Amino acid sequence: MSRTEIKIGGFGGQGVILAGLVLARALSLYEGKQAVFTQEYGAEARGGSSASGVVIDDERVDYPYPLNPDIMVLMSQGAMKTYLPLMKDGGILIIEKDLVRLDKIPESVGEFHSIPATKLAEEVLHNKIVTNIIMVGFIAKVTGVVSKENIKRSVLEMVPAKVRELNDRAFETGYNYDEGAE
Amino acid sequence: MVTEAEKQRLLEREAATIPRGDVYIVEERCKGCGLCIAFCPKKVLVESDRINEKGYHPPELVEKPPVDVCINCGFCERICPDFAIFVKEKKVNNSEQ
Amino acid sequence: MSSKDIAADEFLSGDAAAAEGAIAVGCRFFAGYPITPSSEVAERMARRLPEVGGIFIQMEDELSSIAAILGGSWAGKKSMTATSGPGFSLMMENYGLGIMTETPTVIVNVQRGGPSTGLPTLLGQGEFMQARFGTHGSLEAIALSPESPQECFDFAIRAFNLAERFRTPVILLMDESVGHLFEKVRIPPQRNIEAVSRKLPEEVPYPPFRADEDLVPPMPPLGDGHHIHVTGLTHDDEGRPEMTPKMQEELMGRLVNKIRLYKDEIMDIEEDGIDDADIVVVAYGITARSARRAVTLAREKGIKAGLFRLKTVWPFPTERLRELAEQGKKFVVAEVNTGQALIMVEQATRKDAVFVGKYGGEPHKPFEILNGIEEALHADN
Amino acid sequence: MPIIKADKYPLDPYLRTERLPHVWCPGCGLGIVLNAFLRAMQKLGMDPDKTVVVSGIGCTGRTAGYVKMDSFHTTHGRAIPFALGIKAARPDLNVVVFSGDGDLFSIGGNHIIHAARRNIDITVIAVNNFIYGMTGGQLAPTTPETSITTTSPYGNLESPFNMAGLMAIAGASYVARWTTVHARRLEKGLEKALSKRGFSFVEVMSPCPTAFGRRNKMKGIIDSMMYYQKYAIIKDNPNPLDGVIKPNEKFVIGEFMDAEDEPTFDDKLWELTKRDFLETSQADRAKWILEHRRHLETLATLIAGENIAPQEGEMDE
Repeated sequence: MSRTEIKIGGFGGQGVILAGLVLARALSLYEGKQAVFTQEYGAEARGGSSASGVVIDDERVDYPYPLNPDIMVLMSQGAMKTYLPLMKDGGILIIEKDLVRLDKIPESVGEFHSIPATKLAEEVLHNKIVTNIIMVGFIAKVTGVVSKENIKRSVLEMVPAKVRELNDRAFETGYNYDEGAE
Repeated sequence: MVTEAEKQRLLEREAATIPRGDVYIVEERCKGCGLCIAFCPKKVLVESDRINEKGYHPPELVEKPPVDVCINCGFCERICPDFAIFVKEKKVNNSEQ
Repeated sequence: MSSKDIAADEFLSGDAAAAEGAIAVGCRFFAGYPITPSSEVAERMARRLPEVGGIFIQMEDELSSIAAILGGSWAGKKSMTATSGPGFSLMMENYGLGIMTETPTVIVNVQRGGPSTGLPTLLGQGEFMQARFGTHGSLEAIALSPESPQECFDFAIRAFNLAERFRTPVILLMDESVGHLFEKVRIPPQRNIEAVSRKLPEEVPYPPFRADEDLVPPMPPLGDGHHIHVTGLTHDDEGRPEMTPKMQEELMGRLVNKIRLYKDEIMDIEEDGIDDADIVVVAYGITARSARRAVTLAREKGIKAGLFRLKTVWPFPTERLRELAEQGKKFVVAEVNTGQALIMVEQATRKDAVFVGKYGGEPHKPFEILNGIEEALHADN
Repeated sequence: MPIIKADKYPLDPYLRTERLPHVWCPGCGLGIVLNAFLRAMQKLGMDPDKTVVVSGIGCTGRTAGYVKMDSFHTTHGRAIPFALGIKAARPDLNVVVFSGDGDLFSIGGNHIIHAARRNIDITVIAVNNFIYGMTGGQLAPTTPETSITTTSPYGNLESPFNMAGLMAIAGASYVARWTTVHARRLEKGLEKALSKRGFSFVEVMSPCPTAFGRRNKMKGIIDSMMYYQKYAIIKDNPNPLDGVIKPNEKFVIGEFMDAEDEPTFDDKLWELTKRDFLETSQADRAKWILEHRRHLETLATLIAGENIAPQEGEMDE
């Protein structure tokens, strides 16, 4: 695999930082890749814009920030406006179905996926905090950028013991989400 | 109750053991501030006419009678800012007084 | 077998990696004051130091943080503080005390945009010159500039080793981007970590500033009857203040030369594709990663460009750059400030360089440096 | 009976005698304070090899240069954090900070209140001479209102710090104020401060005939010293709030705080490095931390002025 870039954008509190971190960590520690995780955030601790970037390569990653993401994950309307224009032609676009309004999928998008991660977190898992892990499961499934086993290992190692089971279920919810069902 | 005789004996013993001191000085350290002279409770020190190598007048003992003597109270060595003056106890008995 | 006996891979930020490197080399005393973007160093130390028998103190400000680590170092502990721009400015006076009193210690500065409060959460590289000339008076500085969490770990170790070897404060000059990005860090088994410790005197009492032939004095420990006197005043080898031009010459001469004479041992430069290069890109820290990409892009376009990366920014590789200039190479300097390494490069090469600067906030996009390379290619000099 | 010439002084073993006479002016109280400190050390049998003296900058800051111990003459205002670093790293050493009012309470003001708050086990000897002496007699944070200094030529407009009160309130375990005239009590006070566990603070009011006295109606050395004899009132357990000093008015000296011994900041730092402490529950750690700071209770009784009279109930069997 040559250089691959992933961008996850949303607002503070959605957990986009942790989502990027678990992904990059899995790639780096368990998949034998070179992976860099970077983050962007506003001054506000909650509610401001927030984004994480993952750059993957077989060799040493030089420039560590996504320039033209191959995989774009958008979890807010603000992030959509900021980041969508940066996407690489033919890339994979993933959106939070209820939070991102997209009149028309740009023609340059190679593959499109959507998931109501927030609603699933609230209705299936009764805890909004795992929205990001649902998204991580979904990203793993639809992009195949990381194996299920390795990304799950990364998630479960990164969350506190007492919420491990919840995160496990959240991950499975995202991983097994059937886009066609709705 | 303490008898008069006992009282007398005690007073005599006390007189016999009033401490007496010898006064020493590391003269080149003296800056002639005069604190030892001013604060000596028995006023046994005066400024001398001599000057040390820094040009200060170190203290000397009062010589002219009637004068009190050093009682080794050690206040001069505590009030001296220059680690110059100090006292050492001298043992005396009544007959020497 | 304990985890210390085998190499371990961890996915760490540059800040966390710097803390782990310090712990690995034996740092057991940290005093600091929170400031973005260096706070993660302190946070990591706060959690980790007690686990390894070390002391962490959050001080009331940066003035006291550096004073405390100087005290900690004299008390025999390998000591460190970490800060960012404004805090680094506040530390400058006692950085000078550390130089003057030959106190081994490590100061981490995770640079952000400035001056003043500037861009607390965003990148800057504005302390290149401050790391060298920030405190008053004459001195030689040692400053290391990592480009990745792995290097934050490795350079923290090296910073301590240089500090202990030369009895001087060493600056680990990071930047926000390197401090905040996460990458795999290979932590070697403890036995593979080279840890240098200060020379100790063999006699008691030993004068605290009486140097050996290498110009570095053994450092007497406290509490052993050395009765050392340590002062920021110009002093003789016993530490006695002696404020004369003659003593100043003697003392400064030794303090400066103990670094200058070992410049080659200290300097660490990465030269990538320099030999056949027409254009040499000089960069450090995060900017070097943009520059590396730019050099690759230039090579793809048939331009012979190479990367000259300052892993140690101080001492500065003046002689080597002059040699490259004499071979006819042209220079591009990229950094996130208004031209600081630029001054040193132009002075070394005795010619104008193409400057690709940014005022701060974000690292260079590779194409920005590529443009600089193309500009240099077409320049006359 | 002549005065006997000597070439040695009883405290010489504690002094770098080759550096004497010291730089301080004739009649300066600093030598008296140093003398009292060394006597207190001697009395307590403190090992000079295990004692570290740290000073800042200024006249008092030169003290470190005269003691035959491990000694540090640091930067202006930073003696306290430097000393804190030493004590935290080497709790087995006695660490004494010897510095002036300007160094400790102006440029270093932030550090001393935090050191007191943390209750680090160091002793601070703060010499208060009302003035910046070494730089030529400028206004200090302790200069009494109306005093003439080179930077308050029309009389000081500012109120000075009540240093002793401030320290007691900030968290010091032991606080006393004496003057150079009260040399014996000073010596005793220093003995107590040096043997106290926790942050101990002794303010010593000391004359600066050269830079302060001369401009403020103290004609000479003796006058400058007599000021303290004339105006000082010794009180038992004074209220720390009563430590305010006004020009040419009576002021209080004595022990403003003498809290019970308890684990100090450095004790706590080292406790934290013990595996069993780290592995205990957060609730147990919290309990331990809280058990070991009763300073506020002592302070409350002092401020209420009830510390001398027995509390109700204590009288009963």
